[in-house]
Amino acid sequence: MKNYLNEKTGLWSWLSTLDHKRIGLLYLFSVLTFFFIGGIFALLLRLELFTVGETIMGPEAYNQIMTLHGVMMVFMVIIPGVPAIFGNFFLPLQIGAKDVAFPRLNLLSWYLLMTGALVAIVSVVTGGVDTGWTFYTPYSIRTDNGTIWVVVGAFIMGFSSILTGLNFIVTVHKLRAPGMGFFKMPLFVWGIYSTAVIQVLATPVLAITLLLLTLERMFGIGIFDPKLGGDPVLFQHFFWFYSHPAVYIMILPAMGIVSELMATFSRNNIFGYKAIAFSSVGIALVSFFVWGHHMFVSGQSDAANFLFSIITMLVGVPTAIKVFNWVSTMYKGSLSFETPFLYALGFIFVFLIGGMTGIVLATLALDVHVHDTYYVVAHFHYVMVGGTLFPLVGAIFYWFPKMFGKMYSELLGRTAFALIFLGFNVTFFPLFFAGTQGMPRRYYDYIKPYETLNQISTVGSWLISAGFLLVLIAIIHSLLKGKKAPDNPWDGRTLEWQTQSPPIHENFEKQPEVTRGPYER
Amino acid sequence: MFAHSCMGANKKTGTAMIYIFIFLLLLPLSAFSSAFPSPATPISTEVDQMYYFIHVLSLGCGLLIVGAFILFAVLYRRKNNSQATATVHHNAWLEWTWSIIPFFIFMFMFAWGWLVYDKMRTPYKNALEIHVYGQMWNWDYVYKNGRKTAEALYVPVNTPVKLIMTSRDVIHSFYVPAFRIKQDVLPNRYTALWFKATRKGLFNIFCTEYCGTGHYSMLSKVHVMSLEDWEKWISTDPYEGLSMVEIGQKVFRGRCTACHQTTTQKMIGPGLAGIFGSVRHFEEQDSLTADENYIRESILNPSVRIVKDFPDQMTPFAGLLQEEEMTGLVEYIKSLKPEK
Amino acid sequence: MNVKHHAAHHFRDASHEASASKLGLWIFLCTEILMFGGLFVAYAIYHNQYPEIFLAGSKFLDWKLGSLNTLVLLLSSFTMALSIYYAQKEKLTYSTMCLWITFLCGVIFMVVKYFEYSHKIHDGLLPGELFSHAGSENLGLYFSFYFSMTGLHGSHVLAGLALIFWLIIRSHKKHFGPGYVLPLECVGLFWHLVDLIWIYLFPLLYLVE
Amino acid sequence: MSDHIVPFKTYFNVILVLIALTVVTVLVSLVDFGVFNLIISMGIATFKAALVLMYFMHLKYDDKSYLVIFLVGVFFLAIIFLFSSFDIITRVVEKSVL
Repeated sequence: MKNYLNEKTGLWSWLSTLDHKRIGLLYLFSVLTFFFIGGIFALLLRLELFTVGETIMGPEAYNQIMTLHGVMMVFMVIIPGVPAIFGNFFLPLQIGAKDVAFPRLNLLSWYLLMTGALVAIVSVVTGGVDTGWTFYTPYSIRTDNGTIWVVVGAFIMGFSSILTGLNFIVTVHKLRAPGMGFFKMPLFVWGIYSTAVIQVLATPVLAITLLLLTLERMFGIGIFDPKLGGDPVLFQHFFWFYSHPAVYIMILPAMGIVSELMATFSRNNIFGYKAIAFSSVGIALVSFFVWGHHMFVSGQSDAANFLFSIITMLVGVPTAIKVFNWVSTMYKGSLSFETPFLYALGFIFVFLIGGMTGIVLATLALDVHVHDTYYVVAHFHYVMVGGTLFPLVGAIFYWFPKMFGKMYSELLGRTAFALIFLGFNVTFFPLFFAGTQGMPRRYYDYIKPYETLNQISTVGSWLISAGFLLVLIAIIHSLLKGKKAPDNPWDGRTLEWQTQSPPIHENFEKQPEVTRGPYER
Repeated sequence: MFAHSCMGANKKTGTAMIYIFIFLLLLPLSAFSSAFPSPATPISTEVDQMYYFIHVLSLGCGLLIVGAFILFAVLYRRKNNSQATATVHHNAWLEWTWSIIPFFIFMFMFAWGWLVYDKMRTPYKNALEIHVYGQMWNWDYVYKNGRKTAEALYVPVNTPVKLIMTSRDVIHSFYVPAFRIKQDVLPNRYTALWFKATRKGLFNIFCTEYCGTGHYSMLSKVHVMSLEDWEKWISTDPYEGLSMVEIGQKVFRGRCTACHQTTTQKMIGPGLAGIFGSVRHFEEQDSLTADENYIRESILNPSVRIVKDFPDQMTPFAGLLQEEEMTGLVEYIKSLKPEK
Repeated sequence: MNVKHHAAHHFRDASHEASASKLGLWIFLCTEILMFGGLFVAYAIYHNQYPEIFLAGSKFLDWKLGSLNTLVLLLSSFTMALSIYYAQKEKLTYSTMCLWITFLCGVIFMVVKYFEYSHKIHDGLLPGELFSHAGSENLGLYFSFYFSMTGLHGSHVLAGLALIFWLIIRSHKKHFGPGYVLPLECVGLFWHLVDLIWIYLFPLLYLVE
Repeated sequence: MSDHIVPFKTYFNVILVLIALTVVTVLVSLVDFGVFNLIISMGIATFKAALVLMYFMHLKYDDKSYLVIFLVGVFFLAIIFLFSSFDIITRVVEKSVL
């Protein structure tokens, strides 16, 4: 049976494809590879922190691995992550289009990501980089190692994100199926659309900041270097103007996936469709006004702290609305606990803890105590690993039948989830207490009182990596030996379930007509 | 139909999931009490009260929401394939309530946070002003009467203190967990911190802004003592009646332990035992035996000669050490012998 | 003769493709504005903090060359717009000629920039710590802004020239006509934006009071 | 859209006005109005930019959403500038006491 996978074969057909579905799989392959490399770095870090004093490596090696873990996970895994893999694959399918608006631009975005990643990885052999993924000046100007490679790498990867965002905005505006108004679009498309708006508006400022940092390192232009009159806090303003909206680039598409999973596995129309749609856009817009909460103790004025703290509290409200609506979707539903749904429930539990600790960090007096401690590390892993990776893995299992035409094994899927969920909480929950006790982050070594908490956390990191390994095994197992998947295994209501799995190159035999809401039964 | 065949597995996994969630809910309760270093300033107790409030409130709301979805998970398990599902999918009243309530909770938290923060940031009148200098990987302190110290920040109890801080190279951050205060220390600029210690004792100082290889070892202590002891300490010459080697040891313990050990074991910098008289090999220059001038020069201006396979990371101490301290250090390093 | 352009397979027709491409291009222009804007914001902040450095620095700039460059770029914008006008009127030779004039103006702009840069490098008016001009205290900060802003702008002018040259080739092959001017419009929009940025750069850098 | 043809005369008038305004900008800069200099030169530059946008870039004749996209970009620039300079202006400058 002809479909987009067996239509053309050979490496060149993949490397020069213009089909949004194949580009989605190219991203899936590269993002998962970067994820596992980043994960190994995380394991090394946790291993080093197992005991006081030197365990397996020296301070320079630890700082470089800490930076690489940060750079790879942020710029190569979670920012491209859900928008590039599932946005590329399922945005056209869910709005009934044949392809994204600019297919060539789409392929260019993938090559930009890979070039940027390659350039960033070259830094390992040219002296390594140990500035942390935030590149704060003047330290990032002072060290004479490979930092410039990572900065240029991130600069290139930024354009991959801009072009993907641009592509998706035009696709949503111009290529929707006839009859699909804005309020008949699935919530995943709303999530991808509001993420694209952030990608387009925030990433250029990162581009100029990293360009200035490169010029700073090459010619010492002194815009961010205090020795020449520059202001390092201004670098932080520019950096966080991008990096806070960037965390919403990471979470909004994942929230879109959770809306899909909730609706499909509760066999229920989503509760409060408009509320969820408007909160996605609301979060996207308010996220541009809150970056200062990363700089409460960085020498920012108290008046600016007042302003940023109050606006950050506003961002919490739409997030809370979404969680309440998801839980209400389960009310009077008919719930079946396949693996994707477990990831959605796991997301809600973990994101609740992440969200509430976020409120703690937005409160001025509390942030002074826990800023740059392990409380923050635990917080952002709860909202990034829990908030983005759980739905990403959930989406891999949810859309696996549609993408590859094969079913995964439910047993492997569920055990992998249990391992990941347990391992995640055992790894990161103790770190909240290390943080409130005052253990600073990015520390190669710590004083005795923090030892037991770190040991529990390291044991947890072995559990969670076993879980993610099991996910990989589940994927490979079902790619090879999976049973033939029906076109609509979960009785989903959105358009992608109405075409064959895996879909043909043109996605739909005939252009679908949209007459009802995305999740109406 | 595929969905039907996995019906059996549904019940077992549904209940298994519930046990996992409940276990994880008990996790926070168990380790709640030992959450904070015991408070040592009036502000700390206020900050702790706020912590307990927000964490208990979050736990309450968390239990409500997680409880709700566990309840739904149990009640609305899929029993058969044609189960009727909800007809109501929108309730404006409900949407408003769960927008307004979080809004007010968050605004309340913001207001409370701002009030305590404002109290934290308003300067005490006639506070004892002390200068704090951060440099790559140690802190040192200068008092108004010119008294310099590096091994600890000596502070009288129950007296307001104002720290005026600046950095000699990159951004550091002065953090005393017991006082719940933190402030970045920026080059070319002064930032300030205020506290009034109400308990005597030694409290850790950490650097919390990443500043390079020795970021983790940039530790120091706040030594809170009674007013009389402090007055006696501030007026006495720190090195009175000490031999040259003892002076050197005092200076070493204040400034050099971040990177150097007194054994032969390498840390960030080389171990200093048995250095004096040994032959040192350098990246560029030809090697020489370590004598007093070499030790003096590599303390005052280390980047002149870099020992093979060591990074050029040591910050110069030129202008920071008095003559007495300098000679003391040299004597102390000469006295370090490798353990047999 | 109305040249037939077939729209890509996933668009309904040529006008659907045109509106999608223009929407995409305007979003790209918005990102360009945000990127240049970052530099303008940094300029504004440092101008307020160190007005004397910026005043002294701008004295070294030759405002006559600056205004010549502004006129050259305005003219190139004019001829770019005309090339679309003539293509729509099906006067294809005029359209190609206008493209050549736009290209030439762009080259003149870059040549003037080359002279300005070599003059400054020769005088030691370099950015940041490289500043080594005798007889004046460190104006490195001003020249960091001068070189980064005009450098980034110059790189965009070069990119514009390459695109215009590609248009000239296609114009010679008679690809454009009343029914199809999309590439002309898209490159035109980009070129006008480059001119727009110079309109702001000129007073900010050259005519500082 | 490509069907709307802007008459040659309009283009010609626009380029004349632009050149005239450039000359005015240069002349204004020679006279010292103090702080007004910046406001005047930015005002003229914005007017010239508006001319290029409206006529050369066809914003006057095209779909208004393009104008909205352009203004959103400028709006977020203003946000960076306002919030960052608000922080810089309201900073309390500490002094050394030694």
